[in-house]
Amino acid sequence: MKLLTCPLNGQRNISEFTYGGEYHPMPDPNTTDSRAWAEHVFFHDNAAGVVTEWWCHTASSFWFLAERNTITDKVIRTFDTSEIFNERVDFKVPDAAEKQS
Amino acid sequence: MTDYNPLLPIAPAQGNRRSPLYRRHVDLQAKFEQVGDAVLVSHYVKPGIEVLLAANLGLVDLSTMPRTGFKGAGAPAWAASQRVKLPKLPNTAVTQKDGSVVAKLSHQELLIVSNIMGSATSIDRLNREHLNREHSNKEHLNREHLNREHSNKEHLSKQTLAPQTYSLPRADSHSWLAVTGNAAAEMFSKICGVDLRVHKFAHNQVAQTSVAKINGVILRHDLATTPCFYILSDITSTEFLWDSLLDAMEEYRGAAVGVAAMRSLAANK
Amino acid sequence: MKRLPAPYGLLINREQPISFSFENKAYQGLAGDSIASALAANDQWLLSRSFKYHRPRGALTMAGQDANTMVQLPSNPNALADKEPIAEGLQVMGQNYSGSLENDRGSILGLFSRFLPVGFYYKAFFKPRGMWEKWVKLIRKKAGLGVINQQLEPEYYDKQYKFYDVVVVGAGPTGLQAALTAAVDGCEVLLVDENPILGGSLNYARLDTEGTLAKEVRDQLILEVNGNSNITCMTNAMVNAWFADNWLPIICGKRLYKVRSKQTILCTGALEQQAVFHNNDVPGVMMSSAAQRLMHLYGVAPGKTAVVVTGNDDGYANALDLMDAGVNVAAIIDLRETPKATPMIEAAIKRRLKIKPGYAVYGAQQNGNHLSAVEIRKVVSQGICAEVGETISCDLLCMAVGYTPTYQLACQSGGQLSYDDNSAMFTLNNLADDLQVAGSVNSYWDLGNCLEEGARAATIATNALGFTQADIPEAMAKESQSPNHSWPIFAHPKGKEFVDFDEDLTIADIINATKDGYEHIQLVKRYSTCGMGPSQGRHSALAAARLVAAATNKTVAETGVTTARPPFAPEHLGHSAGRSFYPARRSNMHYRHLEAGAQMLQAGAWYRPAFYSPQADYGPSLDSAVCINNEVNNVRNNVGLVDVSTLGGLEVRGPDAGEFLNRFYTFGFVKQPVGKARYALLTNEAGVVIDDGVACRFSEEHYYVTATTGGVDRVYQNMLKWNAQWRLDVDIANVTSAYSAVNIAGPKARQVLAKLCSDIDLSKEAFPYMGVREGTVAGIPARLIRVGFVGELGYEVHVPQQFGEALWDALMDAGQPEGIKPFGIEAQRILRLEKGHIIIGQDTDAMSNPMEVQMGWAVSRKKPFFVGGRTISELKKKTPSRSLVGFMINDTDGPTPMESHLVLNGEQMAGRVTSCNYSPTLGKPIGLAYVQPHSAEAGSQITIRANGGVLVTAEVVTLPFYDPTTARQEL
Amino acid sequence: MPFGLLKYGLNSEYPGKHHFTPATELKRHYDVVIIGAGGHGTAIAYNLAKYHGITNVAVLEKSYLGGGNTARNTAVIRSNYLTEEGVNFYRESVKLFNNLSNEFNYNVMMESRGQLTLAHSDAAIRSFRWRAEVNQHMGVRSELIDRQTIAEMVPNLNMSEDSRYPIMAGLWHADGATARHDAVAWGYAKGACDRGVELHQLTEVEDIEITQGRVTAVKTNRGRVECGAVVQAVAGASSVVAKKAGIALPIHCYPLQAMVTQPYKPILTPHISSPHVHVYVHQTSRGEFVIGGGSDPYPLYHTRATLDQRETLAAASMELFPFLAQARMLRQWAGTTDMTPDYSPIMGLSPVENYYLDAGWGTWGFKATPICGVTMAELVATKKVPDLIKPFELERFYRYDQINEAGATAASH
Repeated sequence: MKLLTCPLNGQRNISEFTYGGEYHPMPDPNTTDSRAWAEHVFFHDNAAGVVTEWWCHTASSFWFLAERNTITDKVIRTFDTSEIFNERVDFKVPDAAEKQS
Repeated sequence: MTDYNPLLPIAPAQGNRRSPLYRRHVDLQAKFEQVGDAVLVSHYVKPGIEVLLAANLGLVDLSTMPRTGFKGAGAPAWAASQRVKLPKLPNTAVTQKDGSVVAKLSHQELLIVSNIMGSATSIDRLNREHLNREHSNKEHLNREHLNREHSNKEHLSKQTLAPQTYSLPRADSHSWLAVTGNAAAEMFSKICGVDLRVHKFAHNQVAQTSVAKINGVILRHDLATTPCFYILSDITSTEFLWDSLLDAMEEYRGAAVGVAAMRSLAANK
Repeated sequence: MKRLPAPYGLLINREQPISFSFENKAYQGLAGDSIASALAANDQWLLSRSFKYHRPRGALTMAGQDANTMVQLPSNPNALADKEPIAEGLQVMGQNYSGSLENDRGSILGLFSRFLPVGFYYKAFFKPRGMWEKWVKLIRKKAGLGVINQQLEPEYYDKQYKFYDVVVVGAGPTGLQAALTAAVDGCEVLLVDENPILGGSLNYARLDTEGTLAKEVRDQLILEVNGNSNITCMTNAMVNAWFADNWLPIICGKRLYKVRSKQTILCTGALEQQAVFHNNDVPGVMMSSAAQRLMHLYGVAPGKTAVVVTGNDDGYANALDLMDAGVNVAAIIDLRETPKATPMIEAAIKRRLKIKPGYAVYGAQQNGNHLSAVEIRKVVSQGICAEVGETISCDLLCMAVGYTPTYQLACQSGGQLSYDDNSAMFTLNNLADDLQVAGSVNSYWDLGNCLEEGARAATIATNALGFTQADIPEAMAKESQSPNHSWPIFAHPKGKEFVDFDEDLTIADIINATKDGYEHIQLVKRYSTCGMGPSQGRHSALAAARLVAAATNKTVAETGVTTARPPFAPEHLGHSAGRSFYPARRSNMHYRHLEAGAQMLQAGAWYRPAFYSPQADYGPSLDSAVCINNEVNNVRNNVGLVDVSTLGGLEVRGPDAGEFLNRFYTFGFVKQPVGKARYALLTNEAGVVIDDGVACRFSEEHYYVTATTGGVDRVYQNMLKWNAQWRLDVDIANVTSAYSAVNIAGPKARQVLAKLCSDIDLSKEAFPYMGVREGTVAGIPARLIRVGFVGELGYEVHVPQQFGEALWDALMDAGQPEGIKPFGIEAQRILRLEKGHIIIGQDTDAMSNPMEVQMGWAVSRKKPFFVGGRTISELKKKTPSRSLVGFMINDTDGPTPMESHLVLNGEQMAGRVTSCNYSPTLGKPIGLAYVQPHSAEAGSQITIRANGGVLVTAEVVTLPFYDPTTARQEL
Repeated sequence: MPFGLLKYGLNSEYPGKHHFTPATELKRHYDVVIIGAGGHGTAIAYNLAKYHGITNVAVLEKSYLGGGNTARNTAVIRSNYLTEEGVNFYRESVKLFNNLSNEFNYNVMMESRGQLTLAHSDAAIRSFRWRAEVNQHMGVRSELIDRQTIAEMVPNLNMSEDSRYPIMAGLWHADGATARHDAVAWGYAKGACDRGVELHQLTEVEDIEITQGRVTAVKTNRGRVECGAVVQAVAGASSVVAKKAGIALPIHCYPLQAMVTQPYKPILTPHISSPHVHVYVHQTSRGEFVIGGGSDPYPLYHTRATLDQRETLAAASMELFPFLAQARMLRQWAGTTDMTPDYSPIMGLSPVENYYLDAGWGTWGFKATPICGVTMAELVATKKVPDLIKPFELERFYRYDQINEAGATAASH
């Protein structure tokens, strides 16, 4: 069984973790056009090669990110989410959104 | 609105607070005893041999004993301000003066369990301290809230007592079992994927992992020279875990024992 | 029972005879015997019948590497007779024959073999149309080997994790040396071998002309290994696969060990290969190593008169061993025209052994079911023999024509097996990290080389682990002499030269597969089933590759040798299954439900009361429908109590708590007043409804949010994942298990609660509908939520988990005068239906959006963002395709539709029923259904097809069915 | 002894003749290039040649004929799906399967032994009744059956009330079947090659040339080939190939594992499946038990086997048939599934002109092979999307329309 290194709990069998999907930045929900939004919601890069993805250590509910090669299943590295998400995210009300709803 | 702290144990006289394993113990003709505010199994039918059993492989239910948890950005600092000795690294623990054990589950989360004598006072103290803090904070905020509703402005300044510390109802969310004895690590290797052998998993080391397919926190906390592992896991699955452990223990002639046996082991230095 | 004198028979205990039976005939063997060795000692060589032609088969490898020895044991079909130990009273039977093992009527099929060409199934049996279904019935009768005992109660299988610095697989000379070197350098080493004793080939092979060296080396190495406390030895243990990151499943007894090694060294040795010639499968024809094992491990003489066919020195060593054991060696047939003179050959000459260089065994003859003679002929060119030859009588033919490496584990680690046509040697490349091969698996045969290889591999491992910083010696030079003969394959006009014993495949079958156009080695394998049998091509892959290469004018290297998937050896499913772990969650009131006669149902891992059947204990239980209706009526008229402890509970606390809920749920929460609850609907990014609950605001910065029993864990994980991105100042905790909860509902709920709750003003004014309070109930700290899921005055009471039973008792006790009764999930389903509340997962499906299920009101329009919000606004632009509505059936004579019955619009499917029950309160069937938008207005008639195709007309009505003015729940 | 076999016994020379195109050079131009010689690719070629007279066709396969998921699936054929679109589509496929051997003059060993899916919960019963109702309405043989009927149908099934998740009911699908998966691809390939289609194995498409939004050629490891149209039928690598044509797909590739035991005397007739314990079991006419279940927990293009899955499958199959403890597992393998958000395939037009998609085959590709051959060939030949596959077009995701088969695919394959 694969080993995965949780930034908090260290190296564990991969069965202790929950896969959380590909990491890709969310486009601005209030300005993105309909097709681009559909791609954000439904489509996947599904790359054959190194991808960045979400993982959660189930027992401690700790989320982190991993770089993994989807051809060899080799994990290049795992790291804390703060490396990418380092500040508070806020959404503002655009006129567009008002009209839509 | 009055506040009650769900973490304060009810006096055993009321007989309210019962371990999920209460019926299992009664079936095993357990002799109960009062330890501090908790009622728990002193021993089962053969008190004489329980120390020997426990030294080899014993299973003890400590679910009625005090334990608590705090998390949030402010938790470590607050606990320190309450004269709590903090572990440096996550997944390690420190034994306090009063015998209670403080484990760090993450940089912002603490798990605190009492000692088996039940003489640890700090848990009760911390719960009350935190309750008061939460209370005054709440009162203050509710006043603000009302003001805001009147003046119907969205963003009034909030002077909360930041950074935050939040309590966790560990005494109710998690059951607390102890596996004692020299065969403990070997037994665990049948139902847990983490290497808990004594030379690999130190006293006061913590592992958040899965045991018999349910999630739990394993804390090694020896009884003098006898290895001992606490398991804190989902309280609603306690009977399942208890049965799974006994099944895995059978091969090593392990058995359920009372807290008395633990104390004797803790005593012989 | 004849045995050779000690030291022959390493494994047997001559003092301990054991009786068993084979084919209902009594036999005696010795402790340590395998079934096959014990039978051989009794001169019983026939063990099984082959898969297709039912040919007689006997021991081939004596090492559990072939399917020839498959026998039927009670509750253990397809057992390998050369691996399974005998036991007192063990009853062994043959398999796959009609009549008797000696005279199998099925063997008649052999006569038709020429009518059963490769892939014959594809070529016939299907004309005229429909014929196949008839044929397949016959074929199924003939199918399979052993018989499964369907009454079997599985034995106690379990598992255990182990952790080592170095795991060495195979305890032959190389493995022993590797383990020693690693252990001396301080590693925790596990040395595993599938055999009962350490030593591997040292236990049976002849390495020198005197035949003493192997024993000396073995005794020395084993002495040191046993003396080293860093080494753990596991014998009778099979490393049955290699999985990512050196995760090794080891089967030993009834236990599966799951071993994590930091460094793995494979010293798995090599598998001897058969020569391919006419009747090469007759009992009495075996690998030279099999004969060696019989003599040295079991003290059994493999025959009286032997012929050895060889292409290497091992054949000569084998012949010398046979002579020493008193077996008459009639001749050594050496495929090589001019074998290079080696000490072993010179020794054979000195012993006056008859040697026939440049000869081949052209065919075997049998007397009854055993070998009686071989015909040998001069080899004129590759695979071609002279027209005439001579016949030598013998009852034993030993084959020593070469080996393939035991590559399986290495290849599972990603290694590639390649073959060099010139040297007839194999190599293994692209091995996984932290994995090495050493010894004959890596094509080293000389003992000295193997020992050095083992030490070298160990040093590489100890360096990698940081135990040493030694210089790694150069890899050994490849040996000049390969023991592999390049073409031990001789076609015969009568065929029956078996390439694959498991599947009864001959030379012609392989070649004809290529003639049919299946030229790629994988296609040959799949088309002919070569290598698909129980021994997974261990002895057929090389021969098949050689034949395909020749038939397609390629080299073996280009053709490639097929390698096997895990496991290495067929393994009982019981081993992989082990103990079954299905966690069970029980509410703190669980036993109170059982005592009250509850019928429990499963909700994920939870047990929940479906309904209570009070009479359950004495006399026949009431009909469930009656029980459920009584429970419903009692809630409507008096007061009922339901355990809702399984409901999810999440604490959301902190300055941004409201903001967080605003983003996560569809509704608005920032302005939710303290002391109030608000409905919380959850959609995913695709705008699909996935969960719901209520958010109770206990203070400015504290919400207690409920979630569905099945959904809460996923909801909690999603909350954390989103906030890992938003970084809001909020803390989220899953406290589901920390609270026991009940819903006390009914017109008399307040009356009952008031008796136990002195510190909360329960009056309508002070504690209105959708209010939340904290206080005590029966002295137990409690959170009270006034919700109306069942449509009556009701309070959810949440208390610390361990007080659940006490709370239940207190309320049941206090409510006695008011006639309080427990009610279960079934009654709750009806009550909520009467009230028109949907259940996520029952009334919604994987596509339901809020608009479809009339939840538009719960979707805030003023928020800049919430999960699923953007997609919902896209969905709003589309013309809706369906709508969830309430319906009522006024004609109560017809059948009551069931959940999932279809709504029809003429012949067209127009929707489906998601909930439907007879409503005791309204006295008619009511339900929820998806219908086409045009029939969604109240008053529309819809047609539902109920059981038996009966069409039922229903009227669409406005929800709720019951108490539209909500007077009762706001009482 | 069937007559069909006599010639093999009576001729002294083996009367075999090549079923497929012997290796030749690639031509400079083909009217149609089909990427992938699995069941789908060869079926499309076969239909183009036989029913549309289009024979200047090359089927390019990077490895060997039928070596991808065609070789790795567990050969289950069924049509008890949930949506109108799905049932229509698979129902037609099953019809075609029933006549395939005779259509080919090559036995694909179709065996209709039925499929029984087990319900262990109320929710499962609801969703099974839904499927049964929809199926019956559309002429597919599905019915909800009770415990007693199940016990009579499969006497050795563990019906114990005390098991952790007792069996409560079942969905019986009489049309459920299996076939020799390899033979399906071989039969199509043989029929296509007989009609002039070229099959090129060990020929990998490395790039796809597009000029003014129209596909014009493909570059392979054996040279460049111009083409009028391209069909990609490479389930398990759909995203990777489509990317070469600049097309993004809503697909995630997950390994799907299965295992097979040694042969035993037949004791199990229908195909048994339990979405709740995530396993399905059937016994082949060789006597082997084929055991499969859910996909791996995370995406991967590697087809390695894992111990976790083996443990899960073994434990689950023993929940249903405890005596399987004594059966020996012989082989464990994996395929790569194209999982789509709605568990339905992606077929038809693509953003690139004359570039056609046959993708998103998740765990339902084998059973759709014949109908894909018919419909995709019609599309390529007429440039009109057949009604049967219109619902499955890629564009549906841009319209936020989905055809949700989630409920009908779990561990039923």
